[in-house]
Amino acid sequence: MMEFINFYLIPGLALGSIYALGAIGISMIFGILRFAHFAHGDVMTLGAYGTLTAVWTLGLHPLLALPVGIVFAVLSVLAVDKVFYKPLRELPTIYTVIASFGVALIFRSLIQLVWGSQNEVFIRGVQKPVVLFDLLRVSLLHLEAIAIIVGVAIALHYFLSRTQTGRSMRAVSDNAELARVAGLDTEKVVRATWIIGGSLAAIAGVLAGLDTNIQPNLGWNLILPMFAAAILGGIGKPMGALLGGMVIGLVEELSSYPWLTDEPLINPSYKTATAFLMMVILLIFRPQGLLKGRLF
Amino acid sequence: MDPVGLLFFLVGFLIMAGIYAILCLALNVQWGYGGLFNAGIAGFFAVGAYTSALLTAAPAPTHLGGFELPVLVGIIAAAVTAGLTGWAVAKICIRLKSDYLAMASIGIAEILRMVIVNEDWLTNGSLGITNIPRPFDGLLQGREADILFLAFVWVIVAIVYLVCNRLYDSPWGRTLRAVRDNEDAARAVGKDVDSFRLQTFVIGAALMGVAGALSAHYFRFLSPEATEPLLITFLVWVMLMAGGSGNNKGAIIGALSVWAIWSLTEIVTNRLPAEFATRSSYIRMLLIGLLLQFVLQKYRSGLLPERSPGIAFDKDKDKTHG
Amino acid sequence: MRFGGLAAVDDVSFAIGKGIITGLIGPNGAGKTTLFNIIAGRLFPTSGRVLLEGDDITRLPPHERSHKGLARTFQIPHEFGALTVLENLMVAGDTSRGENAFNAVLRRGLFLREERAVYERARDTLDFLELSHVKSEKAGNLSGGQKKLLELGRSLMREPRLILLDEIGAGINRTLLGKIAEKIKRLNEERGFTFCLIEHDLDYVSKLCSDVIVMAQGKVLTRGTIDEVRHDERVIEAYFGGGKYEVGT
Amino acid sequence: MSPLLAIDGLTAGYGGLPIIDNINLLVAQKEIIVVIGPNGAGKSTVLKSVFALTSILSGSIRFADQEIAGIATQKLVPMGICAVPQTRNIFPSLTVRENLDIGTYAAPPRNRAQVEEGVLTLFPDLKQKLDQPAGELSGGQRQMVTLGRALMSEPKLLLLDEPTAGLSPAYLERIFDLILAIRQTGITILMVEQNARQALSIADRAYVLVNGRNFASDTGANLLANDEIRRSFLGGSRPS
Amino acid sequence: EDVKVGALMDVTGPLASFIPPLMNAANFAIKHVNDGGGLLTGKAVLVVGDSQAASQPAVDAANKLVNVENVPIIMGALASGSTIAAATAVTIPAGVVQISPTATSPSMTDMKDGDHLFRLVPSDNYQGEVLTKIVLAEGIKKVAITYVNNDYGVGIATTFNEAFKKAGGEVTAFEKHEDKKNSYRSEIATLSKGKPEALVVIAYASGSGSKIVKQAIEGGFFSRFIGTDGLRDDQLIKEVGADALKDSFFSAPTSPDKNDASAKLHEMFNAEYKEGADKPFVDQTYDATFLAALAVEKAGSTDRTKMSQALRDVASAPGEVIGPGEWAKAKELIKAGKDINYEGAGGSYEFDANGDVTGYIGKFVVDGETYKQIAIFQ
Ligand SMILES: Nc1ncnc2c1ncn2[C@@H]1O[C@H](COP(=O)(O)OP(=O)(O)OP(=O)(O)O)[C@@H](O)[C@H]1O
Ligand SMILES: Nc1ncnc2c1ncn2[C@@H]1O[C@H](COP(=O)(O)OP(=O)(O)OP(=O)(O)O)[C@@H](O)[C@H]1O
Ligand SMILES: [Mg+2]
Ligand SMILES: [Mg+2]
Repeated sequence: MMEFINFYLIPGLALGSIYALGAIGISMIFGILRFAHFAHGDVMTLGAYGTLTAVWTLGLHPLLALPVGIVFAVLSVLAVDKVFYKPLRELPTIYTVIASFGVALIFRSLIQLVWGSQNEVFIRGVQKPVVLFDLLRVSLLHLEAIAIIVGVAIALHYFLSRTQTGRSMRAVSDNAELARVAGLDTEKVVRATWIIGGSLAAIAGVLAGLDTNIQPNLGWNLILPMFAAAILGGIGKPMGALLGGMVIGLVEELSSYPWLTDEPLINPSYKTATAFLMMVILLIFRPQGLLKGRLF
Repeated sequence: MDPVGLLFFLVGFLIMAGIYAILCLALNVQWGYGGLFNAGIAGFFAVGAYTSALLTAAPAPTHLGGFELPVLVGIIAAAVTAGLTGWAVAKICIRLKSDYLAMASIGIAEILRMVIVNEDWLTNGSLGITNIPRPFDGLLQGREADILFLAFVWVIVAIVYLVCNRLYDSPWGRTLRAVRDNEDAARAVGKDVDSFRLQTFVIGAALMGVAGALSAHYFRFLSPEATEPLLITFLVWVMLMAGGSGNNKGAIIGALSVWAIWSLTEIVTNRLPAEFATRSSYIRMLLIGLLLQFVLQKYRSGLLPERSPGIAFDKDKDKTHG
Repeated sequence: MRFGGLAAVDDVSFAIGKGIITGLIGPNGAGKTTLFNIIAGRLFPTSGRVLLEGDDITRLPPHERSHKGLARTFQIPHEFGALTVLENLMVAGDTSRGENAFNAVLRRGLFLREERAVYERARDTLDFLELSHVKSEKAGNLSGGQKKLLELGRSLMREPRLILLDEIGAGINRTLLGKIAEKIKRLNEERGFTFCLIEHDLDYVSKLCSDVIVMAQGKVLTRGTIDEVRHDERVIEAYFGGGKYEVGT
Repeated sequence: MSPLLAIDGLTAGYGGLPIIDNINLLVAQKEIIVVIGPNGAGKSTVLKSVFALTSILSGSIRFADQEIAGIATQKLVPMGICAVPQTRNIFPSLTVRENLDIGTYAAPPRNRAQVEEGVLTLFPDLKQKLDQPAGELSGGQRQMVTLGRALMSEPKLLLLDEPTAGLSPAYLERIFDLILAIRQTGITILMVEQNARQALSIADRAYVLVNGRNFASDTGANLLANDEIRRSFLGGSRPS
Repeated sequence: EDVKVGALMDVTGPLASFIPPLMNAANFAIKHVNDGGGLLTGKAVLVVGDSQAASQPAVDAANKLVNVENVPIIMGALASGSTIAAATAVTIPAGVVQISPTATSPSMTDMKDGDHLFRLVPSDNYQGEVLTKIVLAEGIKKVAITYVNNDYGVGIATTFNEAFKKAGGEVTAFEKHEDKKNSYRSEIATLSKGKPEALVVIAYASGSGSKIVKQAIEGGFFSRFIGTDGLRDDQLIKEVGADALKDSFFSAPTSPDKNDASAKLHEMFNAEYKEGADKPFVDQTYDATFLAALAVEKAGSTDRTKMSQALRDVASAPGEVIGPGEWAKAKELIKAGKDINYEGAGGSYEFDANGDVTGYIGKFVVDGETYKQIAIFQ
């Protein structure tokens, strides 16, 4: 039982938090700008490297240096949006999807040019886990990740349903032209989307980097499960994406728990596949996503 | 530079471009005509590649098959298995709206990729399949044999192009575009929307399988990274959008030009001064990324935009915009 | 038909007479469009049956109903945006041979005659609807009213036995609407097409319909000739807003 | 008094192709101006041009003596212009209440609660749908939502593109009454209508557009009385 | 006239994080060539093609090297997959010799390559067998194995698994894992089931390897690890810390014990680039590049047809032994018509008829912030 909690459940939740943080941004961008942002993983990577630079130069703890990474990631996406995405706004969104794929390449190669392609770590050496009653044995980082995601969930819900910007976002997501006719500044809404999406991605990137290491493919390797999470939650529904991220993280880790026999239920080398299988099955039976109705 | 070398470079370049052209035409059937957002191209490509490889390669204890069948049989079988896979995928998720279909197809392609990597008995897993023949093997030796293969690939490109064009310029194609534009209305005028989408998906998938088979024969070697989505799925999408979706000529032009961007940039970055030597590959990727952006913004609806095929007997068709 | 807790169409039973033009009127939100959606197969009813000339078509998908001679227009235009206006009409024609992918590639001669016939009909329809000058325009670029005309044209192309017209008149210039009304009448008289139309313009309804069904809150309120229903107390209250502004709730 | 809205020699269209050509149109303070014409004549295009949704090739559009051709769409609402488009005019995934709310963001009304109260008295049908996504409404109900949204910001000039299309007779009457009533509160109205008879009967003046050009303009009553206009645009000479 | 030496490197793509030190290694060899008198009558110039660790880019890059850049010989590629694809589709038909520093796939052995394909590491079968000896010699009888599911991991792990069992050892678990995941905790939990004494990790340190070791220690499952050259990487120490690796040991191809080539190269390398000499495959990459240059020098021209014979000549005994960096000496000897025999940092490279080598495998332990070789096996 404790083994289940220590090595399957909590890591699953932590992994899920990382996916969720990325997926929220993907989902929001999808809702507002109507395109699948393939560079989102690389925004995570940028956040991680921005933070890393702050750790190196200022000697801060990664979580304290996080704001630097956030600002860096947000500025990058805002710039990219202005230069590359905005001119394509009037076209079918598939163009922007493709553009974002190009941006992903650009981000990655810039990272490799600036920081090189070796792995880096925030903190050297093994992190001592938190041991409680000799039973619970979890990494502090995982507890932090889970705490962050809970905080984000509450803040996001409040933001989307209670604030003017939040509602404007949904209006733009429904019908951008009408939103402009109604006097909403769609570009402002778009900026807000990037700021939120970029910040959450940067946080996710740093968490992922803390959990393992930092390298140029850090975020790119996570993009598919994050998309799966966004889909699972019903695209364009950030709260759904959050839930979807947790589900994907859990499914990946729990699928190899020995549920029935002594053997892992599913061979761990199919871990990723379980997440996708889950997504495909869900799409077939509940194409509108996990959550019914509106949970934007 | 050595002219003979350049010739052979061109041969190699055009073989790859031809394979991409087929993928691009296939995607054009699915997306350009049918509006089906298939983001799992790599999956069908892989199914085709493995089918043909297993059927035509020399027998080996490490994987299934090795039947040494003729290459043409392999390619046809590749079309069939990829088409069948497409049929199965379509049966499951053809009703999904575009972006959901995209994700479902990425998901299924990923699952296929994992099966290929993990099921050693079938595919020899990550070690891959070697000794895959080419058509007309033995007729010519050395790199001259590439010229034959080039011809073979482009004959197939031509056939695929013809088929796609005929499909497009027919009531079938018209109805398909109608289904793409508005499903409800298509149903209301008596079109079996699911059946049309299914047909499109299967045709596209089968053609993708053919491209996969050709690549396996070209490399004479096949391993799971052949299903790398970056190189198969995304690049093909870029090609189609750059070339002009809904336009078969555009699909081929897109394949050629984007593949040129992809491939030729290296020749340029290799000429950077020595200080950049270690970084030239990153610079190249950066350059590719920027060039893609340029093409997307400069040629907004593709190099050759979609055009209605027109109605053969509609004489006064130029009297538009009354 | 239920949406969540709301019964949008509730225990409705009626028959539409063959060869007759029936009007369906009622206040906004009465369930008229929903009812059309059920008849045309876009929505499946929670309970009840739909019969077309005696055949039970309740569970039939929309395209099969269309093959059985049922055509409909959409209240909010559903044009094929990237197709030209001409193509929009031709799609609706019967091109079953050319719609076979195999024929399309290998036996192209097979569907030429069929294409020609559909083309001619499409041209006639365009002329009639005063849309010929935009025939090569992408349908997505049409004005609101033109799209409505296109809706009508497309359903006429089906040569159906029963046509459901959902507020075809809203947004159509009244002069043109008058001509459309005449055409509908002619189709009805000469070709025996059956129509059922939803319309809020009662002048128009009275000109065309010998039989009027009034719906309110998902139910059939009454039925009769236009004059009968016009003077029905309940109709006046529910539809015309008997006392001013006391409609709906 | 100078006109509130003056369109002068306007040529505009989509993507460089002119649809309307040299259009002139004046709207004075507190007037009700109606635009009629055949389908595809360019009526919506004129309204969209005011709202910067077309490409303007030449001509000027002045609002309260200020040139507004070229001003971004979203800046017009705070200036006091509000529009109700002909199609796609609601936010389907927002609830009805939120749809109405959107109207207040760009130009907050002085007394929000009161304005909302007013809108709901006008459209009692919406009361029970307030928390339902607008996408689930019937055609006519959507029309109410979009009108409601426009009224929420207390505009000076209201542009209405076929506000009564799809509304039942009761509402038809009510909308026209409403238009007269809001004119009383000082709002100026420019509307496109196909329910032309009723519209002309409340119009101060009206314009007829044909093929993208000014065809005629006069007081509503005069146009109604004009036989040729009746025959060509109002559906024959049946008495209204 | 300058002479181009081709290099296929998986610069971008999944192996990107390995490449910087290897790129340095290749450049370092070229630098030695040029510092020592140049190649033929001019300077050696390294032309790199990015093979991206996948067949298609490998073929494309090889095509450019062979046909556009006209290189006489190619060093690379690194991954077996890209090496084989480039060879079968381009270099073999074009008659260009290709020397892979790292490809271990057994299927390369009996490929019909017309003596054009060489490699500097033994086919995986070999390291797996030697590792068995090393493990048993440590007194470890019961292990769990996890390996990354790519050509590298599968090859070595399979042979090790078989050899170890045959030699009487017990394997409690033999599981492959996906590269590129963030969490391997559930895998590790499963691996620890049969109470094995150590965990054999056949993976790259900069890929899944370090993550697995780190998470295994954090979870308290394993404290002793056995790795191969992929894991024997400074990266591992950087991520896990030297303390935690006290009891672990590693195998990697090395040069024969008399030869101090490796130590010498590492010293020079770190003097030049400050770090990275201990990264996996640095030795072999340097050696392969150096050998490629030697072959050209030996052939006396850039005539492609002479390369495979020349390569065999300079790499194999007999002949005067040449070590890393000794270009001037080698050039001198070749000029004098003497036979030379390159003994590299990563082995002595006596090619058999298939272009394969039997190498030496060293046993390494962590010493301070780096690795120390403590034994050599053949
Ligand atoms: N998808 C849906 N989900 C929930 N409620 C719906 C849905 N579609 C329609 N309704 C509700 O069902 C009722 C009937 O709608 P319907 O569209 O049939 O009205 P209608 O009679 O056509 O009105 P109108 O004349 O305004 O078009 C309305 O109250 C509407 O809000
Ligand atoms: N987005 C567009 N792109 C290109 N052409 C357009 C576009 N929108 C409208 N048009 C064309 O402009 C012309 C005028 O359209 P507009 O919508 O202004 O007509 P309208 O007078 O409002 O007609 P209706 O009464 O039918 O709404 C039409 O012929 C139409 O085809
Ligand atoms: Mg309706
Ligand atoms: Mg209009």
